[in-house]
Amino acid sequence: MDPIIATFIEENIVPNFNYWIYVILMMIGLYAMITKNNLIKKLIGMAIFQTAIILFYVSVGVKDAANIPIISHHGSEHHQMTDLSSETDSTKEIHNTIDKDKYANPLPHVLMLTAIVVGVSTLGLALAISQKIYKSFGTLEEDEILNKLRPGGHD
Amino acid sequence: MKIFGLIAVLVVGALLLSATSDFPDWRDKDSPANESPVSSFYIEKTEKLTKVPNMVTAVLADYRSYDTMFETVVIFIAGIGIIAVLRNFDGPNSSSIKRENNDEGGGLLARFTCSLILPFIQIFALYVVAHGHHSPGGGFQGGVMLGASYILAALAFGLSKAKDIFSERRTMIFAAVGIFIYVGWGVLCLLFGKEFLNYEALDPILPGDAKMARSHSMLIVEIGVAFTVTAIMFSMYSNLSTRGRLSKGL
Amino acid sequence: MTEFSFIPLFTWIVSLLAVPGILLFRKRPDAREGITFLAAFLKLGMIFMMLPLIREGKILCFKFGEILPGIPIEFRVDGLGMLFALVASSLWILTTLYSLGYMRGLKEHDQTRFFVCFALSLSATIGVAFAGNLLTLYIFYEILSLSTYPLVTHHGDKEARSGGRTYLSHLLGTSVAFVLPAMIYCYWKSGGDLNFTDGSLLSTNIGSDAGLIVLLAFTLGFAKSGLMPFHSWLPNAMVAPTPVSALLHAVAVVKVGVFCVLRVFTGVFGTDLIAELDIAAVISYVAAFTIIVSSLIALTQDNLKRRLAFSTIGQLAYIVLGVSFLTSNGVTGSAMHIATHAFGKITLFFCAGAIFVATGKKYVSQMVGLGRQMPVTMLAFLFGSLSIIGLPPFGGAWSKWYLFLGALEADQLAMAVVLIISSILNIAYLLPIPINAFFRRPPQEDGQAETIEIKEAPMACVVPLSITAVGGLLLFLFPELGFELAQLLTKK
Amino acid sequence: MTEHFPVLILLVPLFGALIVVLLGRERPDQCWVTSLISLGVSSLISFFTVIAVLSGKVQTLRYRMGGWPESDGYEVGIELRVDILAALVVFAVTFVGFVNTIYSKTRAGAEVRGKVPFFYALIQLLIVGLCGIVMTNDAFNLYVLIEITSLTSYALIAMGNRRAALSSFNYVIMGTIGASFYLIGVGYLYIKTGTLNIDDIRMVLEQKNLWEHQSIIVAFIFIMLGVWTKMAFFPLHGWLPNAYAYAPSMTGTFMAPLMTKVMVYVMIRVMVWIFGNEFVYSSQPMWGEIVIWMSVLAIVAGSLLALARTDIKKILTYLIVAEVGYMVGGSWLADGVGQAGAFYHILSDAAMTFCLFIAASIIVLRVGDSRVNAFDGLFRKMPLTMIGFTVGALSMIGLPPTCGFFSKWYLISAGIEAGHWGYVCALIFSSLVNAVIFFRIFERAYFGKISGVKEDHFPSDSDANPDIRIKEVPWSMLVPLFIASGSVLLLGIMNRSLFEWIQAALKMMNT
Repeated sequence: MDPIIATFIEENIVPNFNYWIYVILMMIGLYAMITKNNLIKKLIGMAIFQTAIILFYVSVGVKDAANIPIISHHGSEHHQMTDLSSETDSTKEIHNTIDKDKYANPLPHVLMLTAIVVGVSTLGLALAISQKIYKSFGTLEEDEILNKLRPGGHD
Repeated sequence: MKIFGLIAVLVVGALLLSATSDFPDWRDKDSPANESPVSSFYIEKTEKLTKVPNMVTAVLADYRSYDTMFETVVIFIAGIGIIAVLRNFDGPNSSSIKRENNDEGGGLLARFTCSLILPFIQIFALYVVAHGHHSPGGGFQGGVMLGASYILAALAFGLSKAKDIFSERRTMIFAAVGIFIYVGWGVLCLLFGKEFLNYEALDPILPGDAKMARSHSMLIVEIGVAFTVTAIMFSMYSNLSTRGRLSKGL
Repeated sequence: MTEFSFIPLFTWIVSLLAVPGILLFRKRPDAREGITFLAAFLKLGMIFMMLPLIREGKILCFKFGEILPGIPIEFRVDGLGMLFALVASSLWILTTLYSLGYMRGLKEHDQTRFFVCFALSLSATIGVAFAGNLLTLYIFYEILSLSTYPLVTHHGDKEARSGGRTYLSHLLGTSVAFVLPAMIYCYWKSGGDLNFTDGSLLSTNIGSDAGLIVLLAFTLGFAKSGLMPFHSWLPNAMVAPTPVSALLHAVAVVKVGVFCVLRVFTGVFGTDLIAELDIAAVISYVAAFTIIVSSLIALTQDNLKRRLAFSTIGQLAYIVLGVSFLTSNGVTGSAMHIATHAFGKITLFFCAGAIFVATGKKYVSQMVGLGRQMPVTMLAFLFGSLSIIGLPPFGGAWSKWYLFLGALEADQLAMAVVLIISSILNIAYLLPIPINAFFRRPPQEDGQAETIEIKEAPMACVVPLSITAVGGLLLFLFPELGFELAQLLTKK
Repeated sequence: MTEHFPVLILLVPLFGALIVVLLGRERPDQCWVTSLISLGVSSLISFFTVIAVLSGKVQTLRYRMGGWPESDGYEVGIELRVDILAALVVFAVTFVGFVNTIYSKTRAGAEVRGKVPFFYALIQLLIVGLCGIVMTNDAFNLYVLIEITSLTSYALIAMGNRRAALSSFNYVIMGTIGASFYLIGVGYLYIKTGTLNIDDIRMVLEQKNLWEHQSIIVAFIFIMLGVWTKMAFFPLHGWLPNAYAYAPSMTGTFMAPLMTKVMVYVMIRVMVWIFGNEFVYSSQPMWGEIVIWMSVLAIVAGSLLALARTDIKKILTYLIVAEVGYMVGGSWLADGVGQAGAFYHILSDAAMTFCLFIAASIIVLRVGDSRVNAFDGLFRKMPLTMIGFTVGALSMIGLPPTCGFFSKWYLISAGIEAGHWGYVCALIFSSLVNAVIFFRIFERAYFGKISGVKEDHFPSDSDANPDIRIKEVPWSMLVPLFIASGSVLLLGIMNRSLFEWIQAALKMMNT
């Protein structure tokens, strides 16, 4: 392989491959939304598009060697960890300190929970609208619909 | 048009990728997002301040509960929006239209299996709702499961049967009541003299101390969410699957 | 000097208050016209109340509400405004009388609307005359355009509609396209001020190029002045009933146009600044071109009102030309010309209307020999023509004289020549009408007896036109008031 | 009590929507009353909020949801922030909502028969969303609220005829792209700053001096693209005209004046609060130039497209596209007069669009034809409606003393100050085109043939023909029209103080 490309991949894509994947997915979705003729295909594109963004956000919150952001009550794992890391602290604080590197960033998860809900709602509503379109035009192909509108000119 | 779209998409993609060059590496625990005081606060202080070990739930239902309230409203909007778009109340014979789908549900095997597993699904869903602050879960997840159980029932026993249990009217009431619980709980905090959704205000009427009040309130709020989500999920399914021609009115 | 007073406001508002009255009595024409008269006389009375104060060199001022930062709606009565208001409101009375005869004589429709719009236009005219800053001026200018539109299109037929379209598109279009940005530019350049108070609003920090553009934008933008590229609204507006043409398109509207130009020259720029920037020549050329070309066009028009309209365009350009000399004589001549031309031209229009009411004739070629049938009217027409041409003993002589002096003073010989040529052209297109009327016999129609009876228009028409004709004469004999007011403008 | 106003403004219509849904089926007639009351209360509260914010005691109302204090200088919860700008826009939104509800009294039953409760629920939720957008100080919360307004408006538009459904679908696609672009932009900001609170984002950007970073620039571009899509800025305007023209009339009358304007507000807010004037105007001088020329294009194209239409609602919708160009161009000219002028135009454009849309809807309803021909002789048939229409139209053209004149004044002076003559010319061009459009209509309305009466012969005003006069609509539509046209004039008269407040608030934001 060409060394330039190889270094490019090495330096840009590999450490940030999550971003590359999300951008590519997003482009697929966006392309479908813009160019597809069938309304349902557009909606599929929309779903891909929104999912790509969700992927992006979630990948932001990932940390090396971190767990899900739920503080575990079982086992004394994290207490031991903090005992070791902050020996000089007073005992009271030791009991309460939580090593933040042990847990993934919770905020993106929350945000994406919202985004998922929004996505579902949009999709549902859009499906309803396309059903209404199908009911009144008898087709879901955009060009056919436009053709049907043209000769009458009014509606 | 296609070329045009392709160019636009490529430009967008290139722009987005160009920005990744100065992004922190993936999984970097010292990235600004991960080490920012906000997320550290969530991780380190949540349990102390709210007695809830599941930070996601705490952030969702307490720190950013205002967001979540609107999230529930979004679901609600989708539910009534679908009805508003699809339903044709003044159609020529809206009430007399015969259901065109073969609404007999699945075969014997499907019915039998479903009648076996549905209770478990529902109990599990309730558990997910109720145990949201300690383990993965919460109102949305549980609500979706509960909604799915009704959808499964509709698939197995026919929509009309499912509707007998969970009629359109009832779904709307459930959905509205869910939000009512959520917002009402927030307003209750107002009435107790603190900010909207400041659960600490409810300490006098809830067991435990002010921090426990937050924990309890989260549960209540999540129940509200679950109500709405359950109802709307089922309503979405029943409306979309019948193209808005539900024979039994609201 | 400047004195706060409510009289300008009352003067302005009295014709506005007439509107509900007119509407109230729409079912009773006599009461309706009574209200118009009442308002007109009140207005004139109040102007006379202010007159002595103004002659002492005082400036009456009334302002309310700051509508933009630093700019209130401001009335400010100075000599020029007084002169204009005096002319407009005194002629309003006569025109009301005249329209009474004209409208009833022709049994016109929608007379209420007519009188309402007339009163509104008069208010707007007074508003312009008393405007104390550019924004107030602009607002009333636009109101005038809008309120005269229903008058121009009064007949509502196709011709009237197309005339109205030209009318509005020219007047509104130019004011929005040119005046508004120029005004905002001034506002910005002067640091948030648009008042006319002292000589120059703009200071010398405006460049010569920018100054020229702004000046041109103002001069052409106030298209009511009828300067050449944007003149065609005026002939087209002649579809209006004659009283409208008479008061509005010989006096109020067009004079508002030149009045605005005068204000821009004296109030916004100041003649000194214009002289310093050396940008008046372009305006002179435009005006001179307008004078000659419009006179030539007037020669070819057979429709009397259209001929008068083109004559008006030329005469208005005199005023602009006079200002652009930047000499005190020129400015005095211009200010005087506002008054003298008003009296002359309104007479001519009244005559044209009277002829139409009495005989239904609109074209110059039909009016041969009309003098025996309508001697009073045609005599008035002669008076008016002479005043417009600028021959003694009529008022027009004074203003032309000063304009001529101004041209010489400014060393603009070419412009003096233009004035002479145009006077000759004036003679050529105006005088043949009364001469033919008096000295030639009407073309004989078969089997018609030669007996011609005197058949004048209704008295309500004849009286005003006689008064204005005599007024032209009086302006020659007693011009002092006009001079005094005009010179208030030039002396600092 | 004052400190709770921001949240009360939202909660009242929210409860209103729930009550409407719960009670709606049994008593559809109560829906109107319920939403009238809830929006009335809400607009009353927002009016008091305006007063409270102006009164000097509170310049900026901050409201921490859930009472979470800041930690280490960062907000951990969601915060509402109401300054005079937000208060004014919120008041505009709730008030238009309230007045529009009056208008919908008879129309809702006729146009969305059987779905009246849903209509009222959705429109109240839309108002909740719009107010929330204006008041929130959290970038992600803004996204959620944008989606609330989007979803409600998809549904509201799609409740119309089949053309409406089709345009609503296009709106779904464009709206989702726009909102998602905004979300991407916020995501990029979050990656670099680690916070979502708008003030904190600004603070981190300043502290770490991130202005030069490519990701921040891209974030800015995407937020702008997203917002532009939602506000129908010219090349992205495709969804708007059909959506607003074919929606049920009382939906159009509400959405046309507000949706685009609120997004313009969001744009100004993002520009001023998150990124700051220095970044927007100075760091990349090319941007301003490009955007202003785009807005010039938007103004010219919007005006010409409007000129080419014969359908009154289409004309108005294309004029909205042009007006959006005004505001985008104005706010990009420079800080100071341009921004404040654009902001003042938000209010004045809302008022005049509202006025024109109500008048047009009334006319289309009465005449049964939305083409311009329908205006023939309307000054005699429906004088009151036409007076309202005239006020709105004069404001569109920009004649004093309507508010359209003053906003144009500020925008043009901003253009002159910035030396951007292309923008000035575009504004004037659009005024002229508007004049042509509306005077064409006036002429028809004024002279046009009334059926059965020959041209050139009107009945004189003394003998009013009884059957041409019966066409005026009921009070429930005329009152809103007059409130709208009255506010067009009121905004014009009050322009100076409004403008000063706006300038002061913008200055405060920048320091």
